[in-house]
Amino acid sequence: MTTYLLRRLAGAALVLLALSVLVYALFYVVPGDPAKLACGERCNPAQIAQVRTRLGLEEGVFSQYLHFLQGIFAGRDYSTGTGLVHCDAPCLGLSYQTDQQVTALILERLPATASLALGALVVWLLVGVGTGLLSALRRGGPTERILTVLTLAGTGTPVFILGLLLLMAVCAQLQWLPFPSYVPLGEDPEQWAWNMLLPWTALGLFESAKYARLTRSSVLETLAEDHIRTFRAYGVAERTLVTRHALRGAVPPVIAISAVDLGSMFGGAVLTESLFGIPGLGRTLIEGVRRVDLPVVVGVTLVMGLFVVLAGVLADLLHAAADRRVVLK
Amino acid sequence: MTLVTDAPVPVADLPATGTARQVWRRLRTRPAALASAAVLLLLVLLAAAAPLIAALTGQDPYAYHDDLVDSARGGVPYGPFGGASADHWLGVEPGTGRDLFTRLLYGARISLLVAVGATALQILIGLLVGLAAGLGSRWVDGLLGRATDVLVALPMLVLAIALTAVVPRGFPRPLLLVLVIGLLGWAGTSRIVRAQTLALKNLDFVAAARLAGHGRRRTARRELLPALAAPVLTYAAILVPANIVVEASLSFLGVGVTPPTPSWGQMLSTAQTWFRADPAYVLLPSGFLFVTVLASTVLGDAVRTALDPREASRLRVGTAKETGR
Amino acid sequence: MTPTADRPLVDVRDLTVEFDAADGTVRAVDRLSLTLGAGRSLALVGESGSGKSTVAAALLGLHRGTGARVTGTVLVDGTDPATAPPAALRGLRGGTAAMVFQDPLSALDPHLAIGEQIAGVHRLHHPVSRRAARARAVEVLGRVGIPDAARRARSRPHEFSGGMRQRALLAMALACDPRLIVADEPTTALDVTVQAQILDLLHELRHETGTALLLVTHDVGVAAESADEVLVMRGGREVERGPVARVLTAPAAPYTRRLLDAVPRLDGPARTPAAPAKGELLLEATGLRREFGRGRSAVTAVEDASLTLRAGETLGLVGESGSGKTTLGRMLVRLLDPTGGELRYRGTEIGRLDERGLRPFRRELQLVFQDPASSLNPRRTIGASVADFVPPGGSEARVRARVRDLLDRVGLDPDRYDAYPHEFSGGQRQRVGIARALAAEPRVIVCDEPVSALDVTTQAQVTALLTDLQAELGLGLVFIAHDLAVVRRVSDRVAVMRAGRIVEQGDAAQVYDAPRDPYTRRLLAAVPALDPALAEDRRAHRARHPEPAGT
Amino acid sequence: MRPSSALSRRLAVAATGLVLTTGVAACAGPQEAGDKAGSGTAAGAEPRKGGTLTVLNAEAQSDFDPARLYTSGGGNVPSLVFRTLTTRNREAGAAGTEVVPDLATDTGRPNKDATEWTYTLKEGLKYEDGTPITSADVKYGIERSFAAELSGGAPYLRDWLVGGDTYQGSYKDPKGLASIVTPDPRTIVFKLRKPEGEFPFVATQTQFAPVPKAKDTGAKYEEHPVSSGPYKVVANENDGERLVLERNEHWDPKTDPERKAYPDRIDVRSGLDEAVINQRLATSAGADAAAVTTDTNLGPAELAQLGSDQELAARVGTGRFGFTNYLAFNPKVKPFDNPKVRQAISYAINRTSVVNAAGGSALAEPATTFLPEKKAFGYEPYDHFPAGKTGDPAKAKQLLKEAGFPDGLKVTLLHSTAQNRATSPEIATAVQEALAKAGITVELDGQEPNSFNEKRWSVKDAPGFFLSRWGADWPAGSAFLAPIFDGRQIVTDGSNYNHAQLDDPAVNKEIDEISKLTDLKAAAPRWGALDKKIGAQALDVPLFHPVYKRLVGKSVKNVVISDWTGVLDISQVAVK
Repeated sequence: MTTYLLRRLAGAALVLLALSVLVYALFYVVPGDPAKLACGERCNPAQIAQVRTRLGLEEGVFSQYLHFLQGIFAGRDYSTGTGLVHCDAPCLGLSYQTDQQVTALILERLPATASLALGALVVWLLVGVGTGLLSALRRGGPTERILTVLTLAGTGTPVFILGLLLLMAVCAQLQWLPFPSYVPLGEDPEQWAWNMLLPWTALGLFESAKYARLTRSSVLETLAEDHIRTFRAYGVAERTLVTRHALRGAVPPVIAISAVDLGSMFGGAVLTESLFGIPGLGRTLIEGVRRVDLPVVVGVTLVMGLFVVLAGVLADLLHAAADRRVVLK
Repeated sequence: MTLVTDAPVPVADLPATGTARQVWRRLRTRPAALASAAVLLLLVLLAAAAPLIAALTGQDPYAYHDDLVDSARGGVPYGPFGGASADHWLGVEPGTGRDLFTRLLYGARISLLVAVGATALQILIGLLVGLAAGLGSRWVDGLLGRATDVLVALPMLVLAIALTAVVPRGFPRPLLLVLVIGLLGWAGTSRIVRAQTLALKNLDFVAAARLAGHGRRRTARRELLPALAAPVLTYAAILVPANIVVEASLSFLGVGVTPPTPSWGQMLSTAQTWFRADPAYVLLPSGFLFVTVLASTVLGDAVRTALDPREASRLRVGTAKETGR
Repeated sequence: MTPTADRPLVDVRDLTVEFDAADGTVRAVDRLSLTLGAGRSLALVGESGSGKSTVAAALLGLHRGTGARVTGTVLVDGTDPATAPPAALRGLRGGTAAMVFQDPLSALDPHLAIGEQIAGVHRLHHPVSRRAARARAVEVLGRVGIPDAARRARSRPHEFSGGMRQRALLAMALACDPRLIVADEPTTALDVTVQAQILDLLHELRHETGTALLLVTHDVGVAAESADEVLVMRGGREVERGPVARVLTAPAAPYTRRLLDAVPRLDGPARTPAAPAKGELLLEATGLRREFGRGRSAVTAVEDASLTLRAGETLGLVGESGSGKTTLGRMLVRLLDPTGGELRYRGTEIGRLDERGLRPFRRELQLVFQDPASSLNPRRTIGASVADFVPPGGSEARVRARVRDLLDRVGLDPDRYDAYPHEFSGGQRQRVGIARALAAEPRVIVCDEPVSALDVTTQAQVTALLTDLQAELGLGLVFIAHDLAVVRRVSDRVAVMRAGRIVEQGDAAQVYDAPRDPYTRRLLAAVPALDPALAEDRRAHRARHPEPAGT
Repeated sequence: MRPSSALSRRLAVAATGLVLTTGVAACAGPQEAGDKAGSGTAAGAEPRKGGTLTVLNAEAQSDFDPARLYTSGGGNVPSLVFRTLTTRNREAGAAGTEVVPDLATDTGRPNKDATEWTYTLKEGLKYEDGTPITSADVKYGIERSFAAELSGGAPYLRDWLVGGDTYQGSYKDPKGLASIVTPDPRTIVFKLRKPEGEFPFVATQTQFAPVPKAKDTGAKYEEHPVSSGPYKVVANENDGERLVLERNEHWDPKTDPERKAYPDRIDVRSGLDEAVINQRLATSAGADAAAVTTDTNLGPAELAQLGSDQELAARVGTGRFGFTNYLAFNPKVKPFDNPKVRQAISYAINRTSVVNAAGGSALAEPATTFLPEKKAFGYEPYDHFPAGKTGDPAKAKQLLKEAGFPDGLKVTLLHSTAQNRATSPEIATAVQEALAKAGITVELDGQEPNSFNEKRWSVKDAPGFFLSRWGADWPAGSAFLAPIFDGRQIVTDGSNYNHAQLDDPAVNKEIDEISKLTDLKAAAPRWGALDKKIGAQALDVPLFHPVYKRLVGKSVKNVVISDWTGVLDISQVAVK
């Protein structure tokens, strides 16, 4: 177990290092001059040069990268004009465009992304695993076919269409809910939940077809296993067989895929966040890319990498918990 | 290497058979599979014959018809059903009056091409990485696993924009999309291949191949690849429609195909706001996309069942790059 | 309805079971009738495909909903499992008749604690509290000889050994207080010593509770040990039926006789030993050792194994599962790297060569695998699989001719070159495996349990083939098996392995007739005898020298 | 003038990276004089104080420092917090293009040649903390806007003030700018390098808002800028995505006749999807009934819906901001050096298709002149190369033949991939289709916005043919024409907007002459005449002027849309 954790830790460090190098390298070729953008459209060359110096862009890429690493481990100081601000380690730098500390920016936006991701997780687990179970129980029948078509419709519709349809139906046409605007959980848990309901649904539905199919097939596969025959031969009812025994077979793959999806969602579900106005990391990332805001892009990418790795570890642990035969090493 | 990746994938239960004829015989008995195959075939044919059909119907997918749209009302087509008429069977595009039917067919060319091309690339990379991870040492395996993590976390948009900037002008945009989607979306495939390989390599017939004194590469090619075909092919059936949606999302983010070339994704992303004023404009590309998703899923399931009767119900689910959110 | 004295507990008349298969209908059971009185025991004996398990399943109505067509009547304690309403059927299953399955690992839910599984089943048939059910589970686990049952009840199946799992399955049956136990190959996956313990336990429990037993087995020896009556089946039909002593000692049907003749016996004909030390010294292993895993979790599979093999000689390697015999065998052909020790092939040290260095020797050291199904690539024709092993250099036509030749040599139709493995029976596939090994023109063949997956009649044919080939080609043969009788039939010399070590090694006659190591003696004593009377004696002997459960 | 704020339809972030302020020019669009102004919802009812006004926006107010904002007339939301020396007249229609006093008692007193402007502050002006506003604070506010930390504002101060070109800002150079003098706490004098008759327009920009030196926190000031206007910032979250303003008790309405400040509270929520904003305003349920947007126009799809819904149509405000979208030529690149080629393209263009691509006739008006159709700009109609409604391919072919391309021509058109209906693929495609009829094959070169802008704003790398757009920083001809056609404004190592790289001494001289006039009414016709004269050279092909149509919530009253901004003035809106 200790070996396992140590190995994953080393792996995580490697992943993050590789990611940051890769993003720096990619940015080297991305068009757009951050200094010009930060300066404004009608800047003269002298002003642009000043801004460039201020952002530290006149240095070579390599030395910029070293400073970035230094910030992560030791923190950095920045001038606001009127004074110095210390950006504590792990300092991901200062946004080129908004002068905000990237670490603070990410911390500010993480809760929204986490809210979205976790809630969507619940939806796809409920809807996906639920319909998967139902179609396993009713396999071959019309129920299964209808469910399959419905869940596939969710997957085959891009979220920017699906989400808008939901908004139009629920908020505009039926007016069951007001149009969602993000309310932080800490501010008002009830409002938070109501306002996140549609984004969760849209994203959850988009993902749930996968889980429905996964659950269905895992359940069917487990039902074909020998131990199910044992319990059938001892008079256990079919429904109990599914819920008590076969469902367990579906748990490990659902956990594994969920964890991976959840991890990658921490880089943000861009389209969902934009459509529902959720101030999350996905939008931050896209804005960063559009504004050639390297520190923001590197920061968000690293957070995403971290969560991908964490999700992997979490999945391993959950899998080991769900299936005692698994030994982590 | 992480166990996560092993969990969702079944240990290779070796299929009883794998001959093409038997697969076909099993497929033949499934009407849904046949219908799906027919639908997909029809789509491919329609896409391939798009220029011919355009010529036959006398409609150019790029020709503007300003007289068919109501300029004062945002360019909404005159008439019901998105301006459907004898000339324009499925109506015209708002704003431009371009013929929707031919645009959908031309769009199918790009969408299918990009999706299939990206899938091929994903499968190719996934196979190589998965095999290397499965057959290599623990060290290689761990390294490749981390590389997969990196790829999952790397934002597709960044790569798309960087690549756009690097490639020479005139580089075909569909190919660029294939590269972007393909280069970032192989994680799922490699995980499946790796898990299958790990399971397979301990099977006796793979060990037996060593006794013949042949090298590893030949063993991988002759013994492993055929056994990987079933899971990989069926996974591809899931990847193709997923990639169409990814293409749509990239279009929506502004890095799709270049106009005036249509693609389903490009059409969907411009159609987004139109579904009240001109529902046909949204429903048509959505419908085509949905039919493709449905047909390839059903066919994929059926092919897998046919290839691997014992593994019938096992579904491989993608953790491909998710940009569709 | 309670059965009366004249009304048997199980009454099967004209049972026919048919399945739909890819190529038409398969009739698995064909107009079979049988009866079994309360407290009596009946063994259904037959080779694979004889329909014996199908009959067992029919007793519990397990064909319902599977698409199988069941005709004829089955009455178990007056209930027809094929037509009973669901509630009655669930009562019958477990409550009246409890099934004990083969392969205890897969027959238990891997995710749930064993005690919990037993308690759950118990509660289905006895309206008691959870706590009481759990107590009952512990009680029956204790009864079947699980030490420290209260604690072990919380373990999951993978934490049990094979024998303990089989005991747990028996406990599950016991927990329901059934009137009939249907045991489908209950000991097939077990080692002989464990098999003997389980059979003894079954015997004991029946005597104690008066439960009837329907035993399904391919092993005549197991039937001899456990049943009052025997019903021999073949192709879904009854071949012969009668009291066990009569059928085994004086079989009426020719098939029964053939079956009995094919069973390897410890007292059967032994091989005449080859003239000692005549052939060339092929393999020489000294102090071979193999560990799996690293650090604290390392497990030593083989320890200090030394042996020699000469051309024209057969070395038998016996041991129970986990004894390290397969690991040793694979090291001998260098499919596994030895962790320590030396391995010389014709004088050259090959134990530490890498894959490239091994190339020149690969074809000369061949292995015949235990499972003929998994050792052939299901997606390639058998011809292609064999052709891979033909030394390179020849034209395609010549390779093909050579493969056809080999197929012919091992008794297969050369025209089936392009057939796929699944089109063959188990025995035929094993012949392909042998042809493949021969194709490489080897000097040494290690046969790893080459016949244990085969029916007895096939076993005899395959061992005969191997012996013939060896004599003809002057091969050095290592014959690995858990079945002492089979080994005795083919070996010149025998090595007995236990827990990774070779505990005894010597000429076959000496090892079998005058075993020096107590473990060898125990092994020999555990082999089922075909004579029910002898079986009774042996059982009594084992009862006086008990071995701890859980081994 | 800022060439556009990217109203990128979606994730929008500033394709152009504009530090643009919400609302302002970005969204602006003038309004046809009074006829529709205020016609919205609440026409009848008298506006009253109180309530919360919600603002639903796409773009976050990520910069809220008066030094960094680039606004036309002080911006919309920013103008609620920052008062400036002068401001725009908050009236509907043409009257709204005028400059009126704000902090100052008048719009500025020039010296004779308009190189020196003097302002006197009103009495009783206070910050949100009750401390008095002094002329030194205005001076400080301007000086800090020169600091590299606070870049982003308009270039006029830098270009016009004596010493402005070398000044490094108040942080590096605390001595300040000698060309801004504050003889007493209420007086401030600006000394310019050359005559600038339109200085009062520049004095509306947020750089002219007072900043108390003691409260200046540099780059962090934007988190809580000190208010001089009717509202103060009580919350600024997520990098300006959520902004909550409440009444500033120290603001004295008697000193500020322009801002009505009816609502008690203003809640700005940004980062929203444009389609969603419009649906919310259309649905107008709950808090959205008291909502407006300052940056989101109705798109064509929403417009198509309007026709059938009278109630909805009544809630649409229409306005026009001085914007022109055009095809730009770089005559340094062949074959665009040939005037006949440029003329041929001018004749070939199909403005109907282009207008449709821009959202139809309700959202765009075909343009044949560079100056938008507004009196303040001095608009003078002309159509030198009449292409009719759908183009004149025959005439174009003939010109091409004359130019030496009898077999047609193959050119490349640079455009942006941003979905802004201005420089976007739709427009480019419409151009491509129209030119094809005249035998001109157009290859499209769609570039990601940053790269598009870098190319079109570069002197060295600018392609020969591309889409561009231009909007005025204030409603006057100079703001519109000078940066585009003044040869001395060709910027070689920054952002160049003189795409044609026109350096015509006659044009330069005329620009100088008109700039001296402080009587703007006299100046306007001369700008119009200059436009017409330049237009004859076919240096660009004007395509269309965008029209802004925006929804307001059901209970929103007093919608005032001026010809200056083209959008409703948030300081006038009431929700009670």
